[in-house]
Amino acid sequence: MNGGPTSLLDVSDIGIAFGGLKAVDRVSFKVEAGQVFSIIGPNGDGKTTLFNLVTGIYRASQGKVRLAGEDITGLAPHLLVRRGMARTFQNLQVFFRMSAVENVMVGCHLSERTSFLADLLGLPAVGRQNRVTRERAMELLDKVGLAPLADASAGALPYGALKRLEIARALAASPKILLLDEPAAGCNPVETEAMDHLIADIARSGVAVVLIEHDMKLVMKISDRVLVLAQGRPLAEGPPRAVRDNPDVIAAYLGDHGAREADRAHG
Amino acid sequence: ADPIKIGSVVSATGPSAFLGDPEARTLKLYVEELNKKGGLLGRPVELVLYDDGGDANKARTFATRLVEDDKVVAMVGGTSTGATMAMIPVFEEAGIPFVSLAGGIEIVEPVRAFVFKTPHTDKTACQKIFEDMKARGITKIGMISGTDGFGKSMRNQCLKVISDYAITVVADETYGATDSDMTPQLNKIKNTAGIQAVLNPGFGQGPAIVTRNFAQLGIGLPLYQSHGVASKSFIDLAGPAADGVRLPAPAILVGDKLAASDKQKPVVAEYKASYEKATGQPVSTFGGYGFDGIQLVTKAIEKAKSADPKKIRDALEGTKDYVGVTGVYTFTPTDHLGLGTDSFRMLEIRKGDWVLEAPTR
Amino acid sequence: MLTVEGVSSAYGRISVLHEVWLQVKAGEIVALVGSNGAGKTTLLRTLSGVQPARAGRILFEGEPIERLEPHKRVMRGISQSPEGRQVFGPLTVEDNLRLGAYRRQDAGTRGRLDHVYGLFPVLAEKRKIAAMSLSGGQQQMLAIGRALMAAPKLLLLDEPSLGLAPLLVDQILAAVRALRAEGLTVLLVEQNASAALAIADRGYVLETGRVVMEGTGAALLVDPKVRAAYLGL
Amino acid sequence: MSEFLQLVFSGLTVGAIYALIALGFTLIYNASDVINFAQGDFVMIGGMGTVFLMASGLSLPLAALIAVVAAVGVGLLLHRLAIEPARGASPVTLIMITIGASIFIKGVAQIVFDKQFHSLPAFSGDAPIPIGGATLLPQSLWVLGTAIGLVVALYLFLEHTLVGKGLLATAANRLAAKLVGINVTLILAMAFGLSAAIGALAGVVATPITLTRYDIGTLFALKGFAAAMLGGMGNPLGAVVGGLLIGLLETFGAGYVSSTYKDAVAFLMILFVLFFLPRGLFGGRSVERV
Amino acid sequence: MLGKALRARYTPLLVLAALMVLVPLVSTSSFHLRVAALVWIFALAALGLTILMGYAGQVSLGHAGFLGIGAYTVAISPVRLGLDPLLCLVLGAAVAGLVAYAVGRPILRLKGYYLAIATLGFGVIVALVLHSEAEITGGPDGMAVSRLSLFGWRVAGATSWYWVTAGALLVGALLALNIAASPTGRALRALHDSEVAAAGTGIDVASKKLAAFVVAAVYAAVAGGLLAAMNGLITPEAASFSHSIELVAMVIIGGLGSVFGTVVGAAFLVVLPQMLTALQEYEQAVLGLLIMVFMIFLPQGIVPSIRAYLMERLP
Ligand SMILES: Nc1ncnc2c1ncn2[C@@H]1O[C@H](COP(=O)(O)OP(=O)(O)OP(=O)(O)O)[C@@H](O)[C@H]1O
Ligand SMILES: Nc1ncnc2c1ncn2[C@@H]1O[C@H](COP(=O)(O)OP(=O)(O)OP(=O)(O)O)[C@@H](O)[C@H]1O
Ligand SMILES: [Mg+2]
Ligand SMILES: [Mg+2]
Repeated sequence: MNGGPTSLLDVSDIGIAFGGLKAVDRVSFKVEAGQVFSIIGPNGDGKTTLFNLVTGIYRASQGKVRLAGEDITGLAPHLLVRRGMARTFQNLQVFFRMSAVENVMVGCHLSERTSFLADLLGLPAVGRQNRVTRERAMELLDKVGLAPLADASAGALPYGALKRLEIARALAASPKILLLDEPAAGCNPVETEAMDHLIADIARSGVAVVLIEHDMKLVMKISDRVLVLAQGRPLAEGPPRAVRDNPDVIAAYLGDHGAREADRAHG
Repeated sequence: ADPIKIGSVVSATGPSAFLGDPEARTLKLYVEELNKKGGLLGRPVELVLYDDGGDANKARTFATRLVEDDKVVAMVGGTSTGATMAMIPVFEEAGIPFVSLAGGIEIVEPVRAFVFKTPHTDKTACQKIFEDMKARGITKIGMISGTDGFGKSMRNQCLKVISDYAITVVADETYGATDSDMTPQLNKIKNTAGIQAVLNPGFGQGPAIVTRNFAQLGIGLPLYQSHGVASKSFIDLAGPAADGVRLPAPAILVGDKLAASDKQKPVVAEYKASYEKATGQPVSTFGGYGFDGIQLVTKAIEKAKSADPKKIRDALEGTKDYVGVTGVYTFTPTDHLGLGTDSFRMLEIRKGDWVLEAPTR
Repeated sequence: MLTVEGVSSAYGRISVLHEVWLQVKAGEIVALVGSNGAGKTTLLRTLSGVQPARAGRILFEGEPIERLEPHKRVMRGISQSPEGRQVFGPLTVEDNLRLGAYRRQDAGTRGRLDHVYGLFPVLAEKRKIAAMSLSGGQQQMLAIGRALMAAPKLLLLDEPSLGLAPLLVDQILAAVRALRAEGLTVLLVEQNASAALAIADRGYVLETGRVVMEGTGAALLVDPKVRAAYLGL
Repeated sequence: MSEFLQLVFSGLTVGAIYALIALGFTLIYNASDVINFAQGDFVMIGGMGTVFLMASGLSLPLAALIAVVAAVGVGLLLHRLAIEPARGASPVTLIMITIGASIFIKGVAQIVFDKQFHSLPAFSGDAPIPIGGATLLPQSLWVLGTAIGLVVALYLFLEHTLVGKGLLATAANRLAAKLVGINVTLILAMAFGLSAAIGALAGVVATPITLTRYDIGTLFALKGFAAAMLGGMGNPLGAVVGGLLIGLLETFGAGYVSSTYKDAVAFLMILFVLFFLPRGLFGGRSVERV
Repeated sequence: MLGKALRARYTPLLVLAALMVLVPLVSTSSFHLRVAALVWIFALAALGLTILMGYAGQVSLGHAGFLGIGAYTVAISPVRLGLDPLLCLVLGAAVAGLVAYAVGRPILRLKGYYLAIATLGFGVIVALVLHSEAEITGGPDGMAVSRLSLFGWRVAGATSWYWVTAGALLVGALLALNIAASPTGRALRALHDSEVAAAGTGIDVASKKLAAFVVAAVYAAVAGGLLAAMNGLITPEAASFSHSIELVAMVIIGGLGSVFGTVVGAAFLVVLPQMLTALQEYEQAVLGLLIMVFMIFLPQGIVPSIRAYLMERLP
């Protein structure tokens, strides 16, 4: 648009309304590869809905989403993953009847090279593929610290573990951009710190991370940029420190506690 | 001595239960009585009875079981034409006589060595009805048929013979076996110009509902039912609406009204008395089919003086002038039904009762 | 008020709680901390009776309740805001709240409803909306509000601050303190351990299904082991 | 015109019967997420019970009352002996149990009653009421009236009583229902009892029109289920609208398209509606939150 | 050891094969062989549902419709098209697959009970057509089916049919087990749990569901074709609603998602009625009672429940 190099993710003027409620109202932002881009804001002010718009779960009533320059607005979720966008869910969407490792193996779906017919006939290639997939899934579980629980049924995992399981599953799609909806919810500060390292790691490997989170310590510490949504509208956008000091943001969202937490991140 | 085993597969449950149930009861009753009288050829008789639930596939399995496991020497059963057709190959192959209780003409046409049947065919019923219509000067009729096996087959047979009587069908409707309202179809018939009478080939509760809806719409034309409703329960179900309905039926429904000279009178009276005493339910033609079936077989065994299936078959085929409750049977190598049109009587329902040979208006 | 004596619990063959002992006195706020999978949620479920206790006794106001069905425990005055919110999705926000008072239909219901709306004004705004279309944080507020509607004597809170904006976390903890001042007793499970211990009279640390430490909130806050393992300091 | 009106009357009558059965489905579904395949058999118990009690000399109202009470008893026993012991099992398992129950009830009914069709006298005589060239049976008014009365009662119960809300809450989230103090067992028992009562009542008012037999429940269950789905599962108003609509579709199908394929006409319309409204007419358009 | 065997992928297949060899050793009565052959046929039809319901979590209450399509293709096409009966079996599978594709595309968007009623409607319509188009299908009394010949060998007699149906089931079971342990199987189980999340990992949920539906239809059609050819006669009853329910019941009673369970479920519903005939009029009541008792005490279905019990007790 403005002639500059295309951003990895470019969301412009996106919006949706439920009944009379403008849950997301003309929001725009850009995310570059390797960046951690955080979205914060009061409860119910449109963060998750924004994710749902970007990932094609809701159909936007206005606006565009571009991924690496290509218009992907309104593409079905499974097609988006194929183009390199993966996400986790605030309300867990885990395959509860499968084991932890199988959950991640499903995530590897796109990289698997077998056909329906081969699967049906049980060709040797399928067995080989299964072994490859499993190995890769184990690596990912190890990365999020769940390797010891690989064979446990997902239904039996504690809440915090499920959040990490979803991240491993999303990573399995080898995304270019990863959208995380409150990954640290249900983690204690120590566990949050591990999450912090994990996200930083992911970003370092060149993946863009878009993060929704209420844990200010985490947000302030690892974000490159922060977008604040209030009542579906952008309230502020900028580097973490600038956002933290914005009086509107403090009044609408952070409060004293949040501001304190945010400060702790910066030491 | 070893019992003589007679097999049976009927639809004692399922959609045709009201046919299969009286058949089953009759068979049990008569085998019991037979044994009280000392059985056959000095041996007790054992009835091996299975319920196919109206499923032809199950009937086939039970047929195999009767032949292979139970080693029966003869078979009386097959409530529906479909089930009978499914079982025929089993008995033909094993060489065991099979007396079917189903209506379809294809059971005995072409004639198969081991297969006989007791009920009238639909064709005879149609002929009887059209004779009556013709006598009343009716030339244009509406038809409303059930889509069950009985209704469909009778409809086809009627359409085949109708031209012999110079009658034409000007409205042709159907209803499903389980429908509970036939007003739309009857309404169409009502609005067809020139119609003079309505014929309803069908069995089960359908004809009763047709009869009620017919009265509700005030159609006011003669209504003909088939032998498929020839049981007291039809009158109960249709209620006052049944008044004036005509149908062809075997003697059994009007046993007490038969002329004293009628050959069938004593047989019918005896069956009616014993069935109603044993079951507490009114007789129906369907039980009568079973009665005739088992009688034909036991008589054949007595005549053959042997429980060898082949010999029973030969004796069966030699049956001559057996007076049953359905009619008088004479089998020949080319006729395994052996009933004439005269075994049907034309009845009219008046004040909740059957009236014989109602004179034409 | 509540005494837990050697309670064990398991899912199928997997034992999760191993002889847990703890006590909550009337009018106290007791915090329960522990890492993912320690068994905090399982303990609360066992207290509410939706998860059977394999062994041990639970005394509430001096009487054993471990055999009572869940609704009887609610009638005695124990209510819970569960993990994962568990709102009645297709029902409206207001119906959810009214159902919170299922066992306590009295003159006070209206007042408590207003109280909850006062605490979370957004719920009042959305009172006619199906609970499942609320945002995550709004659902969390609803779950807490619903538990309050029962006017319990003992309130069990499973990670009430989960998914709430920082501003609201402050409000919730303040509200818990205010409720205590009105005589309510609270057993609080929190990942935000420093905040929880700060308002708690006493605290317990749960590790793989066992109580490994207990003390006053202030004491635990400064305990080096707790600080390292749960506060990240 | 009179033909059209006649079809409307027929359609509404048949449809009201379907609606009554669909209402029975609604209650149990609302409490437990389970489709009770034995629902049609409650209808049969109502009808057959009344027939046989009347045959033994009781008056119609008394016979009907006893038959409905008996059906409620069967419903409660079904819950106590078959559903409650399987507590915690998945809906699929529970549905299978109700299928077993349906076979069992039919099996017992054919012994206790018989295998013949039976009818009841129409409550207010058989004289058709002529309206605009068409005729309406007084019994149709009984059926329609019962359907309307029950849907209003059910609506008031579910929407305006706390116990009704508790019933909805139990289906929405069993765990949370327990945590707010709902006696889930009691709610389920109540749902089965009430459903049985509704079903049996339907059987009593419908039998003079449809006739009844020990195995008529299968057909009723099928049509009632279709009606409930067309209306949107769980919504009493939907159940009634769905039932009436299917009744009308069938009669219009038979009257104007083909009497042979009228069931196909009805089902094709259901498919058509579901294509645009995947949760039925009144099932709402709720989006799954993630 | 046993524990390990319980987990191994092809154990069910081996057990099944062993059973198949065992039956004719115990009895050669053509009645017993016929009953066993019926178990194999219905198990094959139900296996399709296992893939659809057990793996992918999509119900079908109209599956007998596909069985009917397969059966009637085998019955009709030799007469009308003069095709070889074996070819007709293949044709039946293809026709059913195509119909499933056409029907599945619009209706598989529906979920849960709404899908159930849509498939039910489909089944009812198929049964109605078979029932009504008497000129082609022979109407309610059904039509005769010509003998099947496999590469010149005319299949006749109980023993031959026993082995043909057993072979067909073994192949069907092998394919079903293969799918379960493959990426496709994982995808199906995943969308069973959460369609949103499955789509979120790149699975094309709609096309996977459709594939499962088509495969399930093909299974049923082959089973229907075999049934028709074995009986030499087919009636529209084969496509009836009650048969659809029976197929679903086999899958659930045996154990949802378990291949061996499906065979056990089929045996349960085919053999049990044969054993209960001695009870005469009490047969139905006892059958219903047994279904209830089994589901109450083995809520996961016969095979998974027993398997879980053994696994708990074994090292
Ligand atoms: N349904 C279940 N089946 C089997 N095991 C379970 C089940 N639910 C929980 N568990 C196990 O019980 C243990 C305790 O879980 P619980 O949910 O009580 O932990 P928690 O302390 O609340 O953790 P979190 O902080 O993540 O909420 C965990 O190891 C978990 O794996
Ligand atoms: N499907 C829907 N139907 C109706 N309203 C909806 C729907 N989805 C979201 N909303 C409304 O849109 C608003 C934004 O919700 P969203 O989930 O995006 O909030 P959020 O910022 O993620 O909040 P939280 O931090 O609590 O998760 C909320 O008020 C919610 O009630
Ligand atoms: Mg959110
Ligand atoms: Mg927890």
